Amino acid sequence: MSADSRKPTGWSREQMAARAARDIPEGSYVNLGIGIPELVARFVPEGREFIYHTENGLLGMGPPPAAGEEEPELINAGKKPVTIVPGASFFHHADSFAMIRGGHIDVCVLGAMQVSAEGDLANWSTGRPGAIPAVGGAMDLVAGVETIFVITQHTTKTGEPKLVERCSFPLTGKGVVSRIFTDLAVVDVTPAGFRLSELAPGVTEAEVREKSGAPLQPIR
Amino acid sequence: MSADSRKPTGWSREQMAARAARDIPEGSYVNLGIGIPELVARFVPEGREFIYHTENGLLGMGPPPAAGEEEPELINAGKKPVTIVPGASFFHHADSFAMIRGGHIDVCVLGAMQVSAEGDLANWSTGRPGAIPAVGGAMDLVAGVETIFVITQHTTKTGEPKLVERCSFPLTGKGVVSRIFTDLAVVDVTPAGFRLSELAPGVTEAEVREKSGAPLQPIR
Amino acid sequence: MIDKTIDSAAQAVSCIGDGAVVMIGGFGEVGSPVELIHALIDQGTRDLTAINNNTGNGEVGLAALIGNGQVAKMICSYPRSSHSKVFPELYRAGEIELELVPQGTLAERIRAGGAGIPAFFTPTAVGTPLAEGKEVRELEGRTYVMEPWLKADFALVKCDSADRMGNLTYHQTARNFAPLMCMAAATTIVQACRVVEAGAIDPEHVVTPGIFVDRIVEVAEPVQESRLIAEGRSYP
Amino acid sequence: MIDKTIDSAAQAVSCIGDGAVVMIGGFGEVGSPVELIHALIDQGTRDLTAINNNTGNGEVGLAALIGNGQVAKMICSYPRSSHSKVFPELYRAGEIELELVPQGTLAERIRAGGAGIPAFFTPTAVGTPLAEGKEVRELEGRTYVMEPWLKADFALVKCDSADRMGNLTYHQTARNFAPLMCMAAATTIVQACRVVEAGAIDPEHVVTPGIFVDRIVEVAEPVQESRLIAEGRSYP
Repeated sequence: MSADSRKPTGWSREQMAARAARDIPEGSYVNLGIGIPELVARFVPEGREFIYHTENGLLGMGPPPAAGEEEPELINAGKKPVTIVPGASFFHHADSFAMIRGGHIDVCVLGAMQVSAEGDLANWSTGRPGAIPAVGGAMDLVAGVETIFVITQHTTKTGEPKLVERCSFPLTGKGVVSRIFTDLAVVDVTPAGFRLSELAPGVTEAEVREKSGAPLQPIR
Repeated sequence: MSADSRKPTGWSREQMAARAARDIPEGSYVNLGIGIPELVARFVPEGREFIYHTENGLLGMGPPPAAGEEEPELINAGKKPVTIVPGASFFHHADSFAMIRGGHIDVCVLGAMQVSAEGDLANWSTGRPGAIPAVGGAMDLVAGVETIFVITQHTTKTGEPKLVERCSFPLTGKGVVSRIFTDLAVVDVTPAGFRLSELAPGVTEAEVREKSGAPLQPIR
Repeated sequence: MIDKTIDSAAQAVSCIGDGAVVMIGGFGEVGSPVELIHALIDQGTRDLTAINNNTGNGEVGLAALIGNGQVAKMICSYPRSSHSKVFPELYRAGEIELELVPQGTLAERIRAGGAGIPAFFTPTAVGTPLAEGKEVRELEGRTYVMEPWLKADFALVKCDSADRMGNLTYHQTARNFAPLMCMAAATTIVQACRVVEAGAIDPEHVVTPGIFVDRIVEVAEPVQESRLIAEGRSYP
Repeated sequence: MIDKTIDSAAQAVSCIGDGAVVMIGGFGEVGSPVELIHALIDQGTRDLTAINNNTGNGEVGLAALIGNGQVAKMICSYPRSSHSKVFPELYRAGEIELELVPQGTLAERIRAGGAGIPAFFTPTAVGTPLAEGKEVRELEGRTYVMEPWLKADFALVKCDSADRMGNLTYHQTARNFAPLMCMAAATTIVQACRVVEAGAIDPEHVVTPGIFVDRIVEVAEPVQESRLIAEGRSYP
């Protein structure tokens, strides 16, 4: 299939989320960032059980409630209504971030504005004058969780690469990202920089390279 | 009454405890050390309510249970059976010492081996070779509680003064004691050193001075 | 007898004066003590430093307090919201100060304030602009930043049940920052959906022990911010 | 399906090897996981560093573990007891190392280990022999000592109810150090008086969330140390 084919190529948001979910081990404690990462919860692979943590004080978060079944005081970090599963627990913010900072959460899936070849993540501020900076729990998550996955479109809406040599936006954390799931590919962050791990259907290595702002090691 | 009278003079252990209880304000959160301080709980003055804290994780400690009514997992810091009052709560050790270190306990009543004229307290170790040092929560209490009362016999069993210029035993805390209740007197620790505040019945100022290892300012 | 209950929200907040540092419970609208905040608006107290995870929604509750010009400085982790223009406008106009703190560091700084820990080291924010100007130290081979405790003159929080001694329980994710703020404030003011007898809360289930609470007012049917916003309401 | 339950105490502690750092819950005998400790004695694991508030009573439980020569070092706040000669004798003979830590500092160091805080400042022990050799700093006009976190390879604790996910509740003052130790150990091993269905513990009443727990063994009728001691028992 050539790059100028009219057939749809790459992964949808849901497919990116499903692909990321496949890499989460059985029994993991998982925190999901706001946006596409939230979709990961819909794609727990058959036979696995994950426990979802939401930093506003809940372990054992379940899927969104049916319309009309929302509980006004039961929300996730994105301030959307959620449910609880059997075996859930509520706790305060210091205990919640003890779970994060103390290394107890196994996997965190976050969105990104930029990821550098060294695994630096920028996802909280453009740093532009007049922008309202808002960090939330992102810096705590990248500092405390062993495995940080990123789900993001490969480029910005205006076609700028999000995988870059060096982040131009203010950092969320240095050297924290291990794997990136984009609409085009799965990319690992290695000591030698980005490495292509998997291509989305219909996507060529050349296209991924062209749309990346840093070199990519080939698929092994 | 003269000093050589055969009438009993001074305060008993219970009277020392009752005298200390009179100086605890209504509504106080109170931690009681092991030994004579434990007796303070029996002498809450009419019309006052104190909340007793025990550092092993209970607020709202009540009196000892009747014989045969002991709960094996309901004990105080001295590891003796206790009861709870309505409005009690259980919590873990970090929360318990957050109450202490964070300045939330109003009054703590402790025993003493020595108290210095500057309010230094020694009550955990003789520092002698072969002694097993054991500090428990004493250093946390003196560092975190605003008002530290001491209840102690005025002298050791061998007649050595416990109120001294400088503690010879290892310190529990520096400049922490505000008032001392002994069998002979109530003594305040002031910027100018010890000051006599009250004499026990039948006790003379001369006797207290003679049994003290540091000068005492007279009663004002 | 110890009895921390007070008749009205107005009385409960009457001790808060101009220039006070005030922690306000809640994560977005969940757990927000809206009636206490509105009483503070009625009272007109000014030059406040407000500590909350966010900056309020719409033109009610915390957003209204800010919009009314009563807050000189916000300490928070996430001052953006889909339903509030109040803070962004004042911030861009330079009329309100912002101290941005990562959410976990904010929680831990408040807990430290309550626990008598003046400073601690954390890996959060190392290598980012939010660590700039802060002491950094290598410990056991990793770099950490030193963060100071955060204390307040007052805390305003919402709880589910309270007794006269100040023992509190919360409901679901409305717990969030409230137990920490109760610890870290010199005076903690609580609005409770229910005031119950001492002993009615199982001692094993108390979340905030009464020692951390000073004033309690019962607000049996608290408003929901999102409902007020949906109705187009603003305060006052 | 996540299921952290294990059939026997022997299996539960089988992962503990020589030289491990082991936190052991309990304040005196209250909360002490006696059956897990006895399984560790059966197993004969040596050169342990044990962290507990005390050093055990009589010749059962922790005192028996120490008496059996399995503990090279104790970290505790109060190694004296009216019912134990085991630790004092070994200590005077120079056969066991002691790190004495004030009780609140011990609790906070363990919590810090669990919460990812490598060090913090505390006023406790300033000006005393227990602050000697430690970094001291003046902050906001008061002197504080810096204390490091405390972590462990394993925690052994006793709880009241547990579910398969590892959510725990405790009974009365048996809670003490256990929730902190569960946080601070790489592997947390729990003996529960009751294993219940997931969801049987109200999410508002969970004290230790399951994320901090790895292995659970049901011990429906745990022994009481004081009863064993009154009967003149020793272990093994």
